[in-house]
Formats: sequence, structure tokens, C-alpha cells
Amino acid sequence: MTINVRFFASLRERIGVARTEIEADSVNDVRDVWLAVSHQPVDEEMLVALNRNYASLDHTVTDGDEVAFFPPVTGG
Amino acid sequence: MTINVRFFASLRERIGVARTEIEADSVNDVRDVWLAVSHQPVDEEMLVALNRNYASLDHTVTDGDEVAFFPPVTGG
Amino acid sequence: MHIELRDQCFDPWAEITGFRDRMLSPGQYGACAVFVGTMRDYNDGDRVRSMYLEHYPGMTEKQLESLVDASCETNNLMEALVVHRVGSVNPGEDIVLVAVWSAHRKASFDACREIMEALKSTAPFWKKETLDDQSGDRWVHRNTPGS
Amino acid sequence: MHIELRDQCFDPWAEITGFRDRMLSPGQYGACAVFVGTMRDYNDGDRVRSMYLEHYPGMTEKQLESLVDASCETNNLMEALVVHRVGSVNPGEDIVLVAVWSAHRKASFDACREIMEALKSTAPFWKKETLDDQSGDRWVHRNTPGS
Repeated sequence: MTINVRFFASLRERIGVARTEIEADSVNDVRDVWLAVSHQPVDEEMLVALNRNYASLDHTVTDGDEVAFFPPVTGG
Repeated sequence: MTINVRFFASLRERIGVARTEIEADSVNDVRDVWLAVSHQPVDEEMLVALNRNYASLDHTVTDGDEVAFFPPVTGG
Repeated sequence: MHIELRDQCFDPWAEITGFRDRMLSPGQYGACAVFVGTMRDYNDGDRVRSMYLEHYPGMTEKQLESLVDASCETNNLMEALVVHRVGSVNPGEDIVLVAVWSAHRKASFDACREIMEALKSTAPFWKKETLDDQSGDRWVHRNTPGS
Repeated sequence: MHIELRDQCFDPWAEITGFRDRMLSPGQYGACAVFVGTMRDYNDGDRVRSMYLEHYPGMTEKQLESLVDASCETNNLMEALVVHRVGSVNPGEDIVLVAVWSAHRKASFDACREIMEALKSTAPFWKKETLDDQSGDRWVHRNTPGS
């Protein structure tokens, strides 16, 4: 299946890309997506969105999903 | 001594005057002023000002003071 | 800090921008909290045609200054503006404006509400309503709690 | 309810009056609470020259709509307006406007603060500051608590 992955702000700079696409059948949840794209341990502060809604690392992903990773938000 | 007495809002309408002056030597505190001008028992909800600051019925009055009586405030 | 009583309509948004331009520098403040109270055409289930706002000249200003001053101190505000109507007011007209400026949002949120609650419970103003049904005038008995 | 992202300066006071004139009738509402957040020229002890506001197009709007909608429900608001900058912002420019209208003051005070706190902690925006001392850019790490 295909997962669209996005990174924002300082996390985007750390990973070095804003968007990527992964094609993998061994990916079950958001945590798997993170590990597949970052090759880094999970960041405690990191926030996660699945199809533009907040989600947890345990959320199951399906073909065509958009998964985003970003640091704590600082708007307003 | 002379005390200037003022009433506001519904209390002014009940008493029937906006201002009066009392000339009396038997008046010691705000409660005495109320009794002298109103001939009515003290109203539980009534607010009192002495020289334009909130005061209690026990506040001592002196010659030339301005004492005001009014109902709970309803501004804003 | 500026406190003012008005016996005519005022535009709170014009007051805010005018005051800000006179009193504050751009870049200095990070937060502005505002409350505007407006006369409704209904109250306690009745249609209201107009209102008269009585006050205690001299004491009202003094009390407002004292409560705004206290909130400026407590919350370390940069500026505060309060405008309040007196006399005849019609539905849709603004009765009170409270605007405060601070570095961070917590102080301005706290202060704006604190000033309004103190004003509501201690500033000597009294509202008398004229109802639409010509049943005569009535004094507003007590303000509803705000917090 | 209206939510908008802007990549240019805006005048919050003109937004408020324009929105009010389109969406509300005079006499209907009794209370309006407003918060405006403005870019300071200092932060964490440093002079700041400019800022870039990154966001997540699609999710940011969705998240704002969801949190404003929830607060409208909870507080029985008559209307709510949120405008937020994205892109480059300079000191003295307004970053965020939250304005809410209700019958009585408690609802508007509660909602205005609730919306700002929810926005601060959940709306996907990220600030990157450019300092005056040319030491380079830095991401704002975390918002200060507001309550």
C-alpha cells in the first residue's frame, strides 16, 4: 500500500524533506510509518495527524492515507 | 454638625428625595444618618458610601461628610 | 489608563484604535483583550424599548479608576481603557467597553474579566428599563453573575 | 462562524465591525469578547526582527473549525470569528483575532479564552523567529501556558 507522509516545522528540517511517499506492505500503524521514513526512535513530544486529524502512534493506516509528523504547535 | 445625604436609583424614588442635609449632634455613624433621614429600618441589600468611598453602617461621620445610600449596582 | 463616562453613543472599535495609537508602540504589546457590553432589546423575557443609566457623579469615576488601577497592578498591564455610557441608551447601542494590553495573553484575559466583574459589582450605575408593552419603567434589580 | 487564514496584514477592528454588520442584528447580542495577539519585537530576552508562520494547509482550517464549533456549542454563542496570519509577519502586526458574541457576558468571556487556549495547543501553526542580532533563525519551541 501507499502512504503519503508529511513533516512540518523543525521536524521537517531535521528529516530534510517536507513530503515523501512510502510503498510498503509491512506497515500497520502510524508508528511503523515513522520508523520506516525516519529510521529514528519515536520523539516523545512529536504530534501525529492521520488524514488531517490528530491521531496516536497506534492508529492503523490504510492504503492512500496521509500521515503527518510535527513538533508541538506554536500559533496564536 | 452638618451631613449631606444622597440617595440613588430605586432608593431615591422610595425616599422621595435625591439629596438632603441633616443638622444634628446626636448622629455618630452612618446608621444614625440613615435612621434620621429615612425613619425606616436598615435595608439588608442597601449599599453605603461615605465621601464617595464604600463604607459600612458603623463608619463614624464628621461635620461636612457626604453620605450616600443606594441599591445594588447594575452597570456594565 | 483612561476612564471615561459618555452621555452619547460611542464606537468601541474606534475608541480602541485611537487609544492604542496614542498610548502604545507597535511591537511593545503581545496581547489585547476586549469586552463590549451592548444593550439588548430583550431582558428577563420582556421586550425593552429603552434604558436610563443613573450614576453617582464623582464616585463612579473614582470607583472605576480604583478598580482599573488595582487590576493594572495585579496583572502588570501596559494600558487599560474603560468607557461607560450614562443617561439614555437605546437597544443595539454599546454600554461598556473594557480594553487592556499586556505582553502575554494570560494577563490581558485575567484583567479584562476581573475589571468587568468589579465594575458590575461595585461601580455605582443603575439601570432603569422602559418596556415595549408600556407597562411602565422598572429598575434592573441585580446583575447576573458573570463567573 | 467564520474562520480565515491570511497571508497579509489585517485590521482586527475592521474585521470585527464588518463581520458584526453582516452576521448580527443590533439588539440581539449583549456581549462581545475579543482577543488580539500581536507580534512583539522581543521574545525570550531577544530582539526579534521578523517571523515566519508555517501551517498545515487543510488541517489547520479543519482543526480551527472544529475547536470553534465546539466552543460555540458549549457556550451557546451567537457568532464567532477567527482570523490567523500565515507566512511572514513583522513586529507590531496582528497575528490572531478571536471575537465571539453572546447574550450574556459569561459565555463570551469563557468562549474567547477557551478558543484561544485550544488554538494555542492544537492548531497546526509553527513560528520561526529571525533575531535582530543576525544569529540566524530559531523555531519557537513551545507556547507559554495561558491559564
